[in-house]
Amino acid sequence: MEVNEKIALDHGLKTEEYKKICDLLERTPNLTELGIFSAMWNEHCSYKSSRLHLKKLPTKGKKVIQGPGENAGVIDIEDGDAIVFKIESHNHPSFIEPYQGAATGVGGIMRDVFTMGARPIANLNSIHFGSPQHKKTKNLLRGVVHGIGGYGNCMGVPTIAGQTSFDSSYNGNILVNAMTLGLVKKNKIFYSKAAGLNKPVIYVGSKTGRDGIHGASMASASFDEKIEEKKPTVQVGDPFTEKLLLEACLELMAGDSIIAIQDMGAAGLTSSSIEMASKGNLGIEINLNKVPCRETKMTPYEIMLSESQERMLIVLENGKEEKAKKIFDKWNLDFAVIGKTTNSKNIELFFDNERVANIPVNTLVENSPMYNRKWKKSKPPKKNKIKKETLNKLKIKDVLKKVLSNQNICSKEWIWQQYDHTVMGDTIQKPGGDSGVVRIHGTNKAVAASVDSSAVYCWAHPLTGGKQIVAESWRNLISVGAKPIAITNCLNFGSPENEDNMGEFVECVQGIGEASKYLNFPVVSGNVSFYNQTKDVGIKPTPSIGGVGLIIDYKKMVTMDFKEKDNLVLAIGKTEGHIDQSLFARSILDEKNGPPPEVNLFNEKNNGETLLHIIENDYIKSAHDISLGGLLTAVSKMCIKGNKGIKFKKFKNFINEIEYFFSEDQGRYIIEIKPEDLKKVRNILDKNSVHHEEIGTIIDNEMIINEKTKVTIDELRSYNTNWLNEYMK
Amino acid sequence: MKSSVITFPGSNCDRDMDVALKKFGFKNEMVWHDDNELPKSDLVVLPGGFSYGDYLRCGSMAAKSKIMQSVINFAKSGGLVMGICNGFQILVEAGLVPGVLLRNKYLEFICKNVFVKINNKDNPYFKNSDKDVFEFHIAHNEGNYFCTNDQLKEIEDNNQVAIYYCSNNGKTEETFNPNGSLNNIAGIFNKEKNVLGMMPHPERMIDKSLSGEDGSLFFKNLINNIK
Amino acid sequence: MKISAIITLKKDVLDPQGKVIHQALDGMGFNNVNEVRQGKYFEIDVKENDPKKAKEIVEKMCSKLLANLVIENYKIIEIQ
Amino acid sequence: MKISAIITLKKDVLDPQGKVIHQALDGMGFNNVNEVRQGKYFEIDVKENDPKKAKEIVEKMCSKLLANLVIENYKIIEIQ
Ligand SMILES: Nc1ncnc2c1ncn2[C@@H]1O[C@H](COP(=O)(O)OP(=O)(O)O)[C@@H](O)[C@H]1O
Ligand SMILES: [Mg+2]
Repeated sequence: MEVNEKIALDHGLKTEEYKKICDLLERTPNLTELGIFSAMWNEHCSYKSSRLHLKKLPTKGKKVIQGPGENAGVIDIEDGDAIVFKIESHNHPSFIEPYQGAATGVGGIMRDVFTMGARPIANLNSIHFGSPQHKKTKNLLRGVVHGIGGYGNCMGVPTIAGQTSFDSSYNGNILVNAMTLGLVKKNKIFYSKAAGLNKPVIYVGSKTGRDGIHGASMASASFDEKIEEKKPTVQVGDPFTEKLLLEACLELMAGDSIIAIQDMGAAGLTSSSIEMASKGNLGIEINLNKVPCRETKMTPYEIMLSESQERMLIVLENGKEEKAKKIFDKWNLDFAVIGKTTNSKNIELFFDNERVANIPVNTLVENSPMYNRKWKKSKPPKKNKIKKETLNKLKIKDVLKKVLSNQNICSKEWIWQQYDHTVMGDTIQKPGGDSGVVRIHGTNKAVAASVDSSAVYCWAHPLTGGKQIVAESWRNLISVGAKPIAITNCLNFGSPENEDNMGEFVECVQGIGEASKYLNFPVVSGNVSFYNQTKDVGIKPTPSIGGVGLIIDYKKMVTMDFKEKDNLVLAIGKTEGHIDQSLFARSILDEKNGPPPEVNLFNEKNNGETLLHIIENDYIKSAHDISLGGLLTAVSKMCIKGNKGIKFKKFKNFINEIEYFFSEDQGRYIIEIKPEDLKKVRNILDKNSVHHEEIGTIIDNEMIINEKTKVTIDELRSYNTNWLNEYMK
Repeated sequence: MKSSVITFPGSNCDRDMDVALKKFGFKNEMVWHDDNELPKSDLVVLPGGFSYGDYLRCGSMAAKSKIMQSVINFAKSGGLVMGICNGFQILVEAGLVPGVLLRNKYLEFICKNVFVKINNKDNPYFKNSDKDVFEFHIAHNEGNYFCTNDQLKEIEDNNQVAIYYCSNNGKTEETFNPNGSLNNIAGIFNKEKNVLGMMPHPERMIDKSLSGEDGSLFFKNLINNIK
Repeated sequence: MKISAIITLKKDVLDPQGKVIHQALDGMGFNNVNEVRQGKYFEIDVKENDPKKAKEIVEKMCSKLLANLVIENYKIIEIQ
Repeated sequence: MKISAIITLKKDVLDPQGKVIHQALDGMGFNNVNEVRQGKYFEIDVKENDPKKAKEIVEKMCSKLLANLVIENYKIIEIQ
């Protein structure tokens, strides 16, 4: 087939982009070459709309071993150990086929981690669905949860934390973001940079089929009426093969045969081979007849663009082929020498003794398009004037019941009980807490991880929203006693070609950057997912932040369940009564306007670091950060988990009771301490100028809010746990 | 005491079991499914996981692997063989214990703590156990024990039920049945009681920082009984 | 009356189960196999005695629930 | 040649999947169902052109691996 502009447009390229390809090649590309360009230059692989802005993120730090640019980020956790981690989206495939879409998302992110030599030790996920009333929501939720569990459970990697939300803006475009942490020795990290001439290029794993051809382009195109036609591009995950691939790769990695290794993710063989060549400033030659294929008569085009899962590309040291093959044979996996590194600096493909493609690697990578898209700055919304009378009319108990049973606050046990969260025998904090925590096998250390997002805040004011999620991630780590180290981010937005959506992106990224810089919480990896929209309407901007922290002595880990009667409960950080954009305002007053709560980075840092210091001194019996749903929600969850009650003190604040209990001011935590430690704890807080107040005392089985209002813990629990169970029946 | 843990392709609790056995004094060896010979052992363990991806039927393909012939011979000669979770499914498929394990009643994977009541202490696994009710951890998709009426009668006549799902104080009622198992059965023996298959994972409960410590009691008791 | 439905994966869709079963059969000495594909089978007893109508009902069930048309095909194969 | 095998649960064996599917169908408004039973379906391509021999091979596969005869029955249903 002759390539022309129309075919280029059908491949999702723009007219100028097609011209640029012809100019760079000084000829018209053939179809295989065009396919390669379209895969490499689409949004998903080239980051053409986001690169300019991502550059501004802080990516360096004392603990950062590898920042963005590799398969995953790597941080130092001392004693020669390192954690490899990253988050990635699989939104569009999951909407089309929730089980397989979510499963292959989990499979993909695990490969990104073990391709660097790390054994995955924990999975997390951030999943967002449309309104519970929407007719598709229930099946999508069930399918996604089964898919995540189906893959992760089979791999034997515990899923230790996650996040789930419902919002009608996801009705036609759900979000599925998967995150994995892996453990590696600092001196045994593997990278994707090829080196040396005439080194064998090896294909291992599953065979190549016609899966997801154009999947990467699908991820870069928004949903429209024609979605049905895109169905056949869905891939089926094979977690069993991935488990074998993991073991085989780690076995090979234990030796010294590998020069470079790279998983085949989006754009399969194309992006993996080109990335390795590009990083090594080399050429690569592949004989496509050698690629193990599942179907007969696959064309070079199909082989190069297939997104079959569970495959890896390796550049080996010469003479190590036999040894490597033995390992893959043992694990019953395909192994083929398909090419070699060259000094041509081109990617050259051969098929049936003919050269079917010849492209300079730099044209695909360095010369890929980069856009400075138009974007609109958002205006800070005006504060709402909520009348005191409106608030005074409400009964606290009624509000509490509604808030605790709200779909975005209620217990997600129905979900995480379907994830194996205890396999590997090191999970010391299960899902349901502020962060999941796993021990580093055989040591006293543990790592904590959490994944967060707040689309509502980001939608109301992207800059503040961006800062807020980073701050929330930081708080979630501190609440379990972990020192925050670094984050990964998955940026889910609408179309970058829409100025409003692009504005949301730019400002969220700016917010994320400011907060992570201030908190010394650098970004080490991530992923951008644009075109999350139905027709012209984008989703609410939803950056997900995955934070990772270290606990030096796992025995000092903190949990959120109230521990002991007569202990004192303190609130750290000031409650100002910011109600706009709170869950209370949105779901009970049905008030959707106004600014999100302000994020004061000085307070965040100071409050968090001071709390960490108090934890290190063993004064904290339980802790929990205050987030969605405000102070009373936070305390309720601590009561439910600990099966203990609380008697609140009369509070001295000048604000209304409802504002006090349900506002979402940032930088706050609830802590439990022993009465005899009060003085010492206060001293530390005062010395660091951390605002705090004593809010109550732990009692047995009921929550006494004021003279008139009491709730039993069983009631609290039923408010909180019933919604999702009932909904999924 | 010597133990062997078999690794099948897709096993994923093999390391956890190795750690647990060693912690309580076993000299453990890992054995590859494709080997022909078992090393000399006092206990052979088929660990949990997803052998062969749980494809076809859980445990069906692992039951046909090379090493299983030696395991079967070992069991037939009275050797102790314990299958946990997927290991239980393999035992069933290999015909070493009666019955089958079907999909959980609500078709959902379940990962949580449960209580189990020991039904029979006249065997090396539970002899001398101080407790009658253990808090154990389960994590499975196919733990719904089923057998025919005739088989059930035989199992009961021979006192082959090892543990039942129950409440924290030992009530074996349907409410405490997590997966739809026949009569709340969570684990069974072969006739001779040297082979035990059970769904719960004691190896995930060997440290108070984990889901609990009743697994420690189980292993301590086990090694003392074998000595 | 009882109607059967067979659901199979579309041609180019990976069948991980079939693949592994193929390998297992091979290991057991059945080396004369080109390919194994696994599907699902349903036997549905519907309150309807007209074969044509019964088949129509089952067909609807297939397209609405039993089969995932993104990756699967179905056929109504037999009436007993 | 291609041989198909259908594996079904024996009559008195509990079928949790069939039961849940029955409930789901009911919830979708298919209230004319007496029972749903789920089984497995295999399409096996064997290197054997004699239908009788091919069927025999598949029958052996069923009895040795594909079916668990304690709870399942199989039948070789068709030759294409
Ligand atoms: N939002 C982001 N912030 C920081 N780094 C990012 C972001 N998005 C992508 N990156 C980095 O860009 C690189 C390429 O990402 P990606 O294409 O998602 O990787 P892969 O090819 O492994 O799927 C990775 O190193 C990733 O960490
Ligand atoms: Mg990658």
